[in-house]
Amino acid sequence: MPLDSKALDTKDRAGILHPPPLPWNGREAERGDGGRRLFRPAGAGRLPDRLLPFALPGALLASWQAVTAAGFMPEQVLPPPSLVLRTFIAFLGDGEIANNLLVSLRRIACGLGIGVVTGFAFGLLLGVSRRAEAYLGPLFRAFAAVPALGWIPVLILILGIDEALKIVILSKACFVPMVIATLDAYRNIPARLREAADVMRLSPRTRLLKLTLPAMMPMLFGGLRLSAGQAFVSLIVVEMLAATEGIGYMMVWGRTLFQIDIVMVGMAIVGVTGFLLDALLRRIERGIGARMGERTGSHG
Amino acid sequence: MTPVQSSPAPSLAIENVRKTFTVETRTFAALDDVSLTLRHNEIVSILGPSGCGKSTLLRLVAGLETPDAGALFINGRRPVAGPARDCAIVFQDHRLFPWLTVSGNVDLALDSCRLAPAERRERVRRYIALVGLGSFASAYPRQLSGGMAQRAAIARALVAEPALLLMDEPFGALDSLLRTRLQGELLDIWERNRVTILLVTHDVEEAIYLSDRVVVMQPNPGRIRAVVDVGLPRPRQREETAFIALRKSLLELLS
Amino acid sequence: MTPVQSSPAPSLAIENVRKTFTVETRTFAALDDVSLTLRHNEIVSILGPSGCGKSTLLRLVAGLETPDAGALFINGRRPVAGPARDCAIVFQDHRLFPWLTVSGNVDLALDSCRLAPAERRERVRRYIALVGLGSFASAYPRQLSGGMAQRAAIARALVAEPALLLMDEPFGALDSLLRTRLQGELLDIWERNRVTILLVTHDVEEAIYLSDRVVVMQPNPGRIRAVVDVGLPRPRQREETAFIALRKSLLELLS
Amino acid sequence: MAEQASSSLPPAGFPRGAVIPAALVVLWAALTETGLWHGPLVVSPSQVLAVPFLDASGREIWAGVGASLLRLAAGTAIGAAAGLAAGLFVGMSRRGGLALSPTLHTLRQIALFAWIPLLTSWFGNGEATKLCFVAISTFFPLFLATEQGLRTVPATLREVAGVLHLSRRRTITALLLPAALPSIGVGVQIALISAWIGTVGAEYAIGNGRGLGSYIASARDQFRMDIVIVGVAVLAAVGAGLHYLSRAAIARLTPWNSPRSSA
Amino acid sequence: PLQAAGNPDVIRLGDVGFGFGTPFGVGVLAIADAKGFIAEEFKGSDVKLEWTYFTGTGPAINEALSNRQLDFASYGAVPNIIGKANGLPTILLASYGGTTIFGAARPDLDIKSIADLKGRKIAIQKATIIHWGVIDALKRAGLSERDVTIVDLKNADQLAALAAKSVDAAFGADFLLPLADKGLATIFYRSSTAGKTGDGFGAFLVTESFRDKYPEATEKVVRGLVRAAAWLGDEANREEAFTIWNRAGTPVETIRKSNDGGSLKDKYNLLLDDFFRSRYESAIAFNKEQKLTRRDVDLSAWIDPTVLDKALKSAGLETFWRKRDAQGNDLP
Ligand SMILES: Nc1ncnc2c1ncn2[C@@H]1O[C@H](COP(=O)(O)OP(=O)(O)OP(=O)(O)O)[C@@H](O)[C@H]1O
Ligand SMILES: Nc1ncnc2c1ncn2[C@@H]1O[C@H](COP(=O)(O)OP(=O)(O)OP(=O)(O)O)[C@@H](O)[C@H]1O
Ligand SMILES: [Mg+2]
Ligand SMILES: [Mg+2]
Repeated sequence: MPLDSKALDTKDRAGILHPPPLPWNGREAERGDGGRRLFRPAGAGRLPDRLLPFALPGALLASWQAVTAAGFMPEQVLPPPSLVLRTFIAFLGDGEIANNLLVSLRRIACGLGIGVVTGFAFGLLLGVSRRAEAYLGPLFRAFAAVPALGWIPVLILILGIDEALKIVILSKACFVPMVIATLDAYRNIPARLREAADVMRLSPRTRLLKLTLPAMMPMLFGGLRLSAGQAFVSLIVVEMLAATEGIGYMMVWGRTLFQIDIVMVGMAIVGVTGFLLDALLRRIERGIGARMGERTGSHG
Repeated sequence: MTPVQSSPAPSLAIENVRKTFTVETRTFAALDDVSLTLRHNEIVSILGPSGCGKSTLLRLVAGLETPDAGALFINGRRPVAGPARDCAIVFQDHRLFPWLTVSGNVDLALDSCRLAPAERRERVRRYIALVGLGSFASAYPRQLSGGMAQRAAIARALVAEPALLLMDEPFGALDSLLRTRLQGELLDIWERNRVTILLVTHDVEEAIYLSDRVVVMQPNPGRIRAVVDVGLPRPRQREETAFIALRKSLLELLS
Repeated sequence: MTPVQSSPAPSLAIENVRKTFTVETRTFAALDDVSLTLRHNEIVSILGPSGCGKSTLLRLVAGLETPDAGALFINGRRPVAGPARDCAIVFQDHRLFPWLTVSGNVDLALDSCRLAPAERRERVRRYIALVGLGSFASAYPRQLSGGMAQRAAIARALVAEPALLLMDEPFGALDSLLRTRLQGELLDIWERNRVTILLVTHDVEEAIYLSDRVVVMQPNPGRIRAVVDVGLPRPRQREETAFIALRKSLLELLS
Repeated sequence: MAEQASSSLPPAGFPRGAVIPAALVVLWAALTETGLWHGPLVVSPSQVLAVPFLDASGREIWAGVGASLLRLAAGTAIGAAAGLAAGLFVGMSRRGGLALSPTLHTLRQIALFAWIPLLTSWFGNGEATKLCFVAISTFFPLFLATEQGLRTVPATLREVAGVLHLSRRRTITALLLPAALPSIGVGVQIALISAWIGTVGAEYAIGNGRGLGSYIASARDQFRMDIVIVGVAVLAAVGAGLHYLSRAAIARLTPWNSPRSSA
Repeated sequence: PLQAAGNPDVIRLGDVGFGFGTPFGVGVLAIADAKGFIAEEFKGSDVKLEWTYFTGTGPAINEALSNRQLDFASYGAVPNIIGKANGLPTILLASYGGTTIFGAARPDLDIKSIADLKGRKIAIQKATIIHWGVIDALKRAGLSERDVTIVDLKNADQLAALAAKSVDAAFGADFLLPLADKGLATIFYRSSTAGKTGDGFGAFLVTESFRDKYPEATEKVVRGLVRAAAWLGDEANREEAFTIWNRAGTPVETIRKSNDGGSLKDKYNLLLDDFFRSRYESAIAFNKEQKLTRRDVDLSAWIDPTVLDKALKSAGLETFWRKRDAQGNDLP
């Protein structure tokens, strides 16, 4: 990136200063597209913005097709897109995907639910109480540093190889990012507003609902989305290591069978599912943001 | 003034307070040996150059800072930890919560009061109207002008009807008309609610018009240079000769 | 004043500008049909009640908002997109970057000027000293008092010596002594650098003391009620009868 | 307030964080040494302590940890630099963001370990795969955090940058990076843990070569619970160390974020 | 071309391995490595030998071959058929001998034979030769796959799952034996007692391109391997072989137990005879039946017996092993 280019022309600045998404974060955001319009370059003769997101995937797909068609790569290393698609359709047809996905999603839902709730509570505890942070903080960080992989040998002895193992490992995976995000979000609440709340002597409940939570929201949702991501990672790990069904298992199986098309189908499913999950969380985030505004707006 | 025997302890007592700050490696006294006593239902203004420690003094009273030396007493009780009850502050910057509307922000200050929901709504409405923001009750802080945000912050401080009101240049960003109106409203509230007010201002006229006593501070280190009794009967007239004379002598004290 | 033929286009031309905002579902005009022309090296003040659209007007000139109708021209050129060059603004809130010291913040404004490092350092030092923050050059914004932060913001706007200076209540949080001093400094700079100044204030005296013309605005919708020529020779005396008469008539216009 | 509570805590010098772990170890020792807790898989702390020094297989841990740390450093350097660059690019260039962001966000959703089968089939089971995997594991957290941080830069300050006509470089160094730094800080913490997990995970899953992951995997294969516990403990210790390091570095980088300093 | 007859700079050999730090193999190739049989063949030239022991087993070796990181490899039939079916250009040069498959059951259950597994949950690592061996054993005991629940677990997880009582039995190589010593399992099955056809099997193979480019080097490598196998076949070397294999981390005691009562010469018979072919045919059929491979593998085109024949001849070992018929009985 040309970080050192001298002065900005308006077009460049347009990019740098494109408006932030938070509803309360500043004047331009208010008008929806206004800020963008203000700084939007003329942009004639360039790829329309609407198509930009598809440019890169399109190019990748095209070169993938080209490389495989030309036979540069052996099929067991890079199967042609058509084969991946065929495998995908075949699996879709025989219910392989639906079954595996359902199993995986159920595990994620449980793990995410448990991990996020406990993680938030624990993070808040560490944030609010210095004493808790002093006693439990280091233990938590050590705990966080042991990946799902490390827990499997111990947990498998206690819990066996059934669902309980997977749920516990997934919960732990969601718990950790949630604690970190909660803690950091708590610490980043502006001191100015904290003082304002102090002098108003807000009750713990009001303080939580009106200051702590709203101020933490962006980072909290960052943490939530990270948790969902971590849940997926651990799901794959645990399904790869100790499972007989699920998308992760399907992918390891693809590797065992030396059929990269199955692996790729698995990756695509994991990717798309993750994307949808993330989109869902974003939507909830916006919804909560809006509702928070509404509620207080109609109040009083 | 309040008869002394009814509440023997002063509303606020500041005794030999000292507060130092460090910028880089340089340590200096923002406040040094400051003592001041406010009787109940008294209005005291603080005048002084920028950086002489006015806001710091208010923050100390509000319990947001701890003094390096000396002590502060509200109603004879030392504020043990953190902000005292029944004491509100208008900060120099408005500090509205960006995610709450004007009424949401004002409502917040009633959190520690036990009010019936209907009364609470009514109170919020009344104080928002008082500062002239009636039609902006459901606006978010970013949708307000500078003066409007300041007024919202004033409403937030007044709504809980505190016994001790700390105000840091509350009318600074307001036009003279509005300023005069709000000064009147403040005096009304003061008469009605028997509230003690400690007010920082840069406007000498405002200080004279509102207060029983005016404290003049000086910087480096922040100290009290003089405490001037206003002693004019209320309502005061800005064109009175006594008013103008006092204004002149205060301006001299300040330079 | 600047002879007209030397630069035929006015420094700033605002033509029939309209700006609306929506709060909840209510749409209202913050500015409606506002027209104003500033000659080169002219000082124009804007007076008006809180919420009448003064800051909005400045933001439009600075290119931070786009008008819903009408147009703005700086030196005859329409600001195409975003902020215009050679134009500085003092915001109503200080907007210092919290992670930079005072001198870091001031230095920032010299980014688009090509200056030798030594000269640049010297310039930053000079303007920080000008606003009386010499000993706080390496302090962070959170270590400043309200007035000090405002002064740092003024230094940031002045340091680049812009041709058009927009100031939104720059001296609002300052005590009268400092305010008077900085008004004097501003006039000095204005004489030296031939800068055009558009200034929002609530202080009628300040408006008269500084400006060639005073614009009085009214709210709902924000419009220009009157433009008053000051026409007093400089340096002006606040005690002059003409000054006091003007002050009186402006105050009447405002109410 | 929380700050006030700190005065009633044990003296500052006492490592309070060690209290609970120490208590747990004591309990573990008591249960195993007295034989109250026994079984073929139950080992005592003394057994575990002996592993890295007295046991021939156990001593492999030193080489393993060394190799893992080297791998971690190399992979993180690549991944973090790329993640930061991509995040900055996406966060600062609107069109760049449009072109790159959806793709990266979609790829980001591919759970880390899902890359392993693909990477091994592309790059084999050697160092290339592991480095690539560690790099991916740092790339995405840092990319996400940087982008997120840039999106939440206050609009008021963006306006200032606009009217000051800051150069691209200055806008980045004086506004965007510092404003995004708290978020990037969180990203770095997460990225480091993720990288460490990625490093050990890659070794564990791929198996070949030295490393803490292969060490644990081998121990498991041979049913050596004592060695497994040593491995997992080292895993945790290094992770905690990395976390402290990153936190300290971030605190140092954001002095304006420190609480109001009063002498 | 001219240099085709020359030697490559490096020859890369891969095998399945175990152990800490630098894993080591447990078959003929490991003996060839440890005793330097192949290196001897290249004495005087500056050919370097690179040995990799894969703890990731079958799939890992397939991947390494596909990435051209290996020239020779020795691994189980099931994964190597999977590789071939997916287009890996490999050539079978020799058998790698046999592997004993063990069955371990929870001690608290009454499992004494394969037949007792009916209705039980058993752990195996799927798509390995063990998988083949278990299905085969079930069939021979009159059970079908549907009579048991199969859980796909790796070695270490099998141990843990048994210990946690998540599964009733597990099948695997000799890594299961220490479990019995610790009292966590009882060994109820051992393929060597079930006749010759019960053991696992695999092959030593080379990439097509290597064989075509360096036919002489290929022959030398195979000769080294043959000499290693012959050395192993000498009962006098039995204990030394165990100590070599111990480098993979398996206690000598376990290795001894696992080879109890069997002759190493028979076990490590490298011939590509009818028995080998019938084993492979059976594995190919198994792979198709289990849907492990999508395409057919033509065994006769895959096997190249000429190199082994030449190597045996030049090593003077043509008669060391007896050819076997499809059932594993020695031919006259
Ligand atoms: N982003 C916005 N969204 C909605 N309304 C806005 C927005 N910005 C300004 N307004 C409204 O426009 C009107 C004019 O605001 P402006 O800030 O220009 O007032 P002002 O004259 O500067 O007042 P003050 O002296 O109090 O600073 C106000 O009613 C304000 O609520
Ligand atoms: N947190 C802090 N760290 C360091 N110095 C501080 C801090 N807070 C205030 N100061 C310093 O203390 C002195 C007094 O500040 P204070 O805010 O009380 O001034 P003030 O009288 O309110 O001025 P103004 O009228 O400009 O608001 C100033 O020099 C300021 O720089
Ligand atoms: Mg102040
Ligand atoms: Mg304004």
